Amino acid sequence: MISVFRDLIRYNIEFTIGLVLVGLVVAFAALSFISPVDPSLIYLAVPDQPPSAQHWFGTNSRGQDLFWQLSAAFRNSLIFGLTVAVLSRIISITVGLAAGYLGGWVDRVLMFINDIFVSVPIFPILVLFYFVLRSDLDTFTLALIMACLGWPFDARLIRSVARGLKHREFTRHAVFAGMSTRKVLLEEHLPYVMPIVFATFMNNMLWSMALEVTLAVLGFTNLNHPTMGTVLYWSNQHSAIVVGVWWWVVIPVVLIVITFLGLFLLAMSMNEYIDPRSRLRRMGV
Amino acid sequence: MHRRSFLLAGTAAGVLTLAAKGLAFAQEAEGSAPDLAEFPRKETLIIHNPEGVIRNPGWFNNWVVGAGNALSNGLHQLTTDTFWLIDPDAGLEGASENAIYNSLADGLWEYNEDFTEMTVKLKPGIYWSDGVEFTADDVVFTVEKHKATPGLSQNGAYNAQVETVEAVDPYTVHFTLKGPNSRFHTLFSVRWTGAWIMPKHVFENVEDILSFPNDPPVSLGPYTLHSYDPNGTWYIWQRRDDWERTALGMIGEPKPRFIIYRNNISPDNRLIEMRNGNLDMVHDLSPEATFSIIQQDPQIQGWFPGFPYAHPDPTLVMAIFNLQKPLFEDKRVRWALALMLDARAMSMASYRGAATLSAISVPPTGTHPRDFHGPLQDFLINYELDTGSRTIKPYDPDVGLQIAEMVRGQFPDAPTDETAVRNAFGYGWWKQDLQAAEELLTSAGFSKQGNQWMMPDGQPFRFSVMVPTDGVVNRLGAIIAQTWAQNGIGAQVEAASDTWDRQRVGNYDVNISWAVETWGGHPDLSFFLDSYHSEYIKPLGESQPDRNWMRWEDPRLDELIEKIRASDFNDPVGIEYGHEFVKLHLEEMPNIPIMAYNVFSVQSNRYWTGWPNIDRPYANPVTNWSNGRYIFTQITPVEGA
Amino acid sequence: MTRDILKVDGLKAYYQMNYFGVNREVRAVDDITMTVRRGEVYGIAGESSSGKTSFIKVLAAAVRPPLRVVDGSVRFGFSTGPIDVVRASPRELEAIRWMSLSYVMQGSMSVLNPVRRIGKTFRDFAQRPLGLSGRAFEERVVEHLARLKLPADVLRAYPHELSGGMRQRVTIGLATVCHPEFIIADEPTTALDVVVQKEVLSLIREIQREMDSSVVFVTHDMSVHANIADRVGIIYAGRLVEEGPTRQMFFAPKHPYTAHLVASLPRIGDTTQRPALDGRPPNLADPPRGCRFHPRCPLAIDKCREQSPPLETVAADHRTACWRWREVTPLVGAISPVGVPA
Amino acid sequence: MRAYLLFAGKRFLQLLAVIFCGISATFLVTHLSPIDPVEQVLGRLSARSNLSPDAIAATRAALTELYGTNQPILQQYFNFWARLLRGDLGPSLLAFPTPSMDLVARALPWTLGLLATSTLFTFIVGNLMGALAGYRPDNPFFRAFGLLSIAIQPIPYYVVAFILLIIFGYYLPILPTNGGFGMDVRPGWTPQFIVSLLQHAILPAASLVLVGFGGWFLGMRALVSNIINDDYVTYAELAGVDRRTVVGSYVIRNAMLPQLTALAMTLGGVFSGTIITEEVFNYPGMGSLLIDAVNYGDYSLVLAVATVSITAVAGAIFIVDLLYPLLDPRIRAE
Repeated sequence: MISVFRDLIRYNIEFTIGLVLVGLVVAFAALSFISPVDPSLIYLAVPDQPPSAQHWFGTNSRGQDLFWQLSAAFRNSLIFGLTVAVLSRIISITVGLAAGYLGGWVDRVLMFINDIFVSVPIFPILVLFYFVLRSDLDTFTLALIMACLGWPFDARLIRSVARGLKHREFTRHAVFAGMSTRKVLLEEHLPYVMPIVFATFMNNMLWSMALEVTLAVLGFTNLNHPTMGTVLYWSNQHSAIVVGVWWWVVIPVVLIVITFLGLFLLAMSMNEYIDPRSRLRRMGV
Repeated sequence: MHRRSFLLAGTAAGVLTLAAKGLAFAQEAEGSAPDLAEFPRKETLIIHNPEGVIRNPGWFNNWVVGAGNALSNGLHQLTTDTFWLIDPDAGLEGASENAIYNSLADGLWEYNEDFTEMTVKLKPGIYWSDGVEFTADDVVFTVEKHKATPGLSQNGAYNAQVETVEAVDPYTVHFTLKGPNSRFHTLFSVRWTGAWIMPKHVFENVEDILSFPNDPPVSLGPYTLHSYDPNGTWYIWQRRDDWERTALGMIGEPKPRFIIYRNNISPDNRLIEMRNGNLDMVHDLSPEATFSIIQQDPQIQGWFPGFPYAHPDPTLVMAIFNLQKPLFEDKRVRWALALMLDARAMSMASYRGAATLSAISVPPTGTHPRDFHGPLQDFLINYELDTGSRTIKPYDPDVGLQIAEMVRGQFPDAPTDETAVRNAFGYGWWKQDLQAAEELLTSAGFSKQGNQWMMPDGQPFRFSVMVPTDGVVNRLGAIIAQTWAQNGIGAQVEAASDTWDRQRVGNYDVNISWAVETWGGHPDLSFFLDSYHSEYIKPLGESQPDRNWMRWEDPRLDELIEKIRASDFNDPVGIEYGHEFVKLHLEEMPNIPIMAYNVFSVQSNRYWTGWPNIDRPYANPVTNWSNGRYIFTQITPVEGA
Repeated sequence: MTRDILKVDGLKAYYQMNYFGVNREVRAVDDITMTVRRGEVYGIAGESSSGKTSFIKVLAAAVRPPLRVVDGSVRFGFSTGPIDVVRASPRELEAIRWMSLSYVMQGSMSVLNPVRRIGKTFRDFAQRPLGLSGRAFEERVVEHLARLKLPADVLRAYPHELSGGMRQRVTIGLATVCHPEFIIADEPTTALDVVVQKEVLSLIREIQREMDSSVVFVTHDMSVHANIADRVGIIYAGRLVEEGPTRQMFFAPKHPYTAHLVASLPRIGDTTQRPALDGRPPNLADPPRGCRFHPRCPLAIDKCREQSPPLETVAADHRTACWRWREVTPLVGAISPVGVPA
Repeated sequence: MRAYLLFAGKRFLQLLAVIFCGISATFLVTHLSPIDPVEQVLGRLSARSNLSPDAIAATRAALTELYGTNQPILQQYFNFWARLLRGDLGPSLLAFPTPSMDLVARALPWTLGLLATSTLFTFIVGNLMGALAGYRPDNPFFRAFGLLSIAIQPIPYYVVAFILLIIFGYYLPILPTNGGFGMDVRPGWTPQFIVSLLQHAILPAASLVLVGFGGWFLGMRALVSNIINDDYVTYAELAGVDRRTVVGSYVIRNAMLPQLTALAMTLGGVFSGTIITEEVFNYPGMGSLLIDAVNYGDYSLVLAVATVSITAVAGAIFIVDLLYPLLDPRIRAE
């Protein structure tokens, strides 16, 4: 995996750019840990101040310093994305490897379920959960729900790889050597699917964070929990653009675009890496 | 290749035909939409209806409960009518008395001495838009049809209150009630939806009223339906040629020949559309939006000529304690929480200073300052509170003036004249007095560990503050919770989209909402007070009828309510009872009254002028629930516009 | 009209890659000069990545970046007129493709469009050059397939519905249906089992005789050359190291590398252990100075390390590029290791 | 052919399973909801008039009877299926007594129109351009295009739509940002109406296209840049096979296959994107309908929207799945 990253950084400019962008955002979000202000408090600063030396990103109509507000918001969003990604990875890797390796009826059943999940439009379902849970739909519950919806594509992908691996020499050896299925999957196959897992991880974060933004802007999440989405929600509530508090919309949007672009580049270049032909084309020979 | 594109084309065709079918559907939905050229601006008034998309635009039968969301698309303002209307503001000089208009009725209600019968005289010469005369038979039909049909809006009301109703003669209706009820007439006194009278000659032939769309509606008002959007985003109404033959017409000529109600306009778009001259009346904007549009366009006005612009609605925003939770059973605790709050912070946070504060449980709006806030000012100034270790005078009569000073920097047009300030910013509120609060809590057996207050049972004093997901009330709740939290109370703000349901079943600790709503123009408090009677109180989990959300129970309160019930609506003693109520409330502090629900409704003088405002408060400018219909008789087109 | 149909002169074709500053140049074909005569089958042998595939790519005018021809010429003397495919315009190439110059590509499995019926593929490939329409074309193809012992209904089949052998015959059919003057066959028999191999080889031979076309036949498998080629050229590290009539190449190789290739052929009744050629072919990005074979050559001397040997004629039709070709003797049947420097 | 029918049959069973599970789950979830439609309606009624408490009590009794919300849930579930099979999902509560299905039927064409046109457009154009870009990797125009789509593609639907809304709604108000057609035209196949219809569709469609396009473009470009190195393509080119045939029947034809699968797999997401976009631009489709239904606690409408969405998406995927074997003989053979 490490060597993979080295190659990518050496030969793949997109990956490098992605790394830089994501790095920037992560660093920015990390600042929130040393934030001098509690992002949940309002009217601590003079409202509607444009960006200045004192308030780098200005202040919003709720009297919050946007720099620290956004820093916290992005931390929360990233954490959210990570949570969903990790949880759904667990599902998709288990399902993918199991289906691919065991094959037979296990595979058929799993993939059948998989197809059901694939063909369900997720946004209405999420709205539905909100409709029922309302205020009980806190961030973690949401993450959990999304994790349960966000695994099928990647499970399918991992399965196809696992299938390939199944017929490789080392698998047979491992099996003859009397390795348990679990062992085979974890110790022999996992390393091979790691790059895919990484790529899908990024994609999954893109997906879940995008949905979070949407739900939040519609007011369907915990609004007192600063995230990319809730920041935009409040700026809409205060009609920020029309009253000329443009920085309250423009800055978050720019940051959001940076985040998503970065993640996407990472995922994309990793995908390319996984496909050997395009990799070779890049590295020559 | 070609096979694929063929297949895709196939699907495309399929879908498009589907879409076409849908449009055909929309078409069938009778959309003879207007060509705006037909509507010269100086004859056309364009009003913003705060609703979203109206999902059953072709539904005009507003007697069915929950019938569609077309509640303020002009239908009830322009085509329906009932006996009286009580104005939330002062009402028109001459046309109304005590803000009471006789609309279909020719005079006030006449009760017998024990309030078990009510007689109503009707104005002769009122005609439905299809030329049929309006008579007592329509009233009798309406009441009886409602009693017989569950699912009609007043079915419950009539069944609960009306024994019999008969038409003494074409212009006289006589009600026999099931019990004494001195406020029965209020059922026919409009707030938003009143007991509208049905056109007998139309509805008597209808098989199932609950599924009868009533399109186009036969109108009892001066306007009839011209056309509407099959997708439910606008309605156009046209003045009747015989508008004089309607109750409103008898009060004055409605000037606009056409009135367009437009809904589903996002807050941002409202501002843009009004600036572009495509809206004359906007129901509400965010405070920020109001400030910026008034800056950008001198023709646009609010209720006050300068800051704070917004119109104080006759609803009183308050922190409602859930009195059935042990957390708040001790009134000293409730008072302590009140004294911890900082009126200035609340005003700034919620309304950027544009709030009209009220320390008492009567909204500082309409004619109430005249009847309550003014007269009670001295009482409040001298009001004494025993903190357990000393007595203090918690009231600060000048907080309004202080806020006016604070905002004058940003808004030079804020008033300076004292009475003007009091009317705009309120007559005063409680001083933030943390020390007194601590004393009260301590005397209530609370103790402070570090910066956290502990209840007598040793548990930390924690609760959630429920607020809606947006708007000024949300902002207010946020700052309230924050202030309490900063003073050692474990208060957590909780933005919920279903606050209304949850306050109904008592699923909250503290709820920022309003448990007080009044006529606004009339001193009678029965509007909300009658429902405070203990006979209606339900246990937590069960649905509490409006509006005693805190489930406040007190024998003195019941006594007072019964006295009010026994007195006539217009009996001046009502004001005294009102004062009694205010004092009782202060003693108990079952909820913390904070400010009027100020609505930033603005009007443009670009094409029409003569809007109501603080100097000429003849009507409430909000476009949905108020009696805005009288505005149409007062405005005039702007020359040369 | 001369007896040579193809003259390759000082041909240099390099892979030139530039990836974010990383510049690399792989000399896949480095100064090759040779000729192919009318009606002959010229075999090209060499280990994988010796550059032989790149070489014939150039011959087939299939040069695609990053491969570039940096120098030299590849002149065909077709009946329709001479042409240098290195410099010819795309239009000129169009004109000769398939009509005069056709190509049997490596790997029959993958050269056929998996989602296209064989018949359509034939139409795509041959209709234009043959200039025949519908019916006539149909007959022509069917008749040609018959010659390849293929039933007419393969035309309605998809590649995956055919066996490996059939598919290979189809590709050969594709390459030969227009009776081209010159056929380039790249490993047409690899990955076929021996029986099918034989079939295919004789098939190519047959067709070549019937149509009196010339064939350049590439394979690393010397035994195949033994069966089919008139002359054989050996490519090592991008260079033609030896070329000559098949018999001579087998029985009197004049280049140690050839000797080894030949030696590596199994022979019935022969049980002697042969010294395997140790080392790997040089990295063409920076080939060794002097003779490119010297690192692996048992006969290598200092001279070999300094100067690269030219191709010199050692017998009629027989050229080799080795300073010590006289010392080279067939390894076959050798008892004692030979060529130990005195 | 038999193989194909078998395949189709299997897929169809899957379709039914998806629909059944999806809808049942939806039903369960909605009915676990604490929201009582009667209270919803009462709330709206009493909030807007001064009904006396006993009047409210009487009304509640009447409505509970009317809405049949007092039945046991299993009972309601069976009734629900019974009604569903008759295409009736009960009266909407936010537009009582209009049947929920009428509302959905009114909204669906808008969504489908938007969804279908934008998806087809992005899919066809995106793939075509992607193919050309992959076929001509050095063409500067396509390179620029690649970068552009890389930059836009990852941005969430909502944000893209939101950006468009701000630009064209406020800074550069040249396009309608609200509703399905102008209020000054009458619906019908008149030119003015169609023009207005298209104008109002531009921004919603644009936001969908902007986001959707990149995926197809990049995916196709990658696929093609691999496929052009496949032997059968090189070979065809060597044989001087006509360019258009090579690009069409050899390159794109083969690259289409994975893309078609991708289409099937992304339809659900695209649908979500569509309803999000509708919400942003107040487009009179399923999206805004769903949001309203949620905000009004109108669960029969929520149920109707969800049901139709699930069925529609599953159906679309089913159709795409059926197309696949027609394009790939290898599947057909199996």
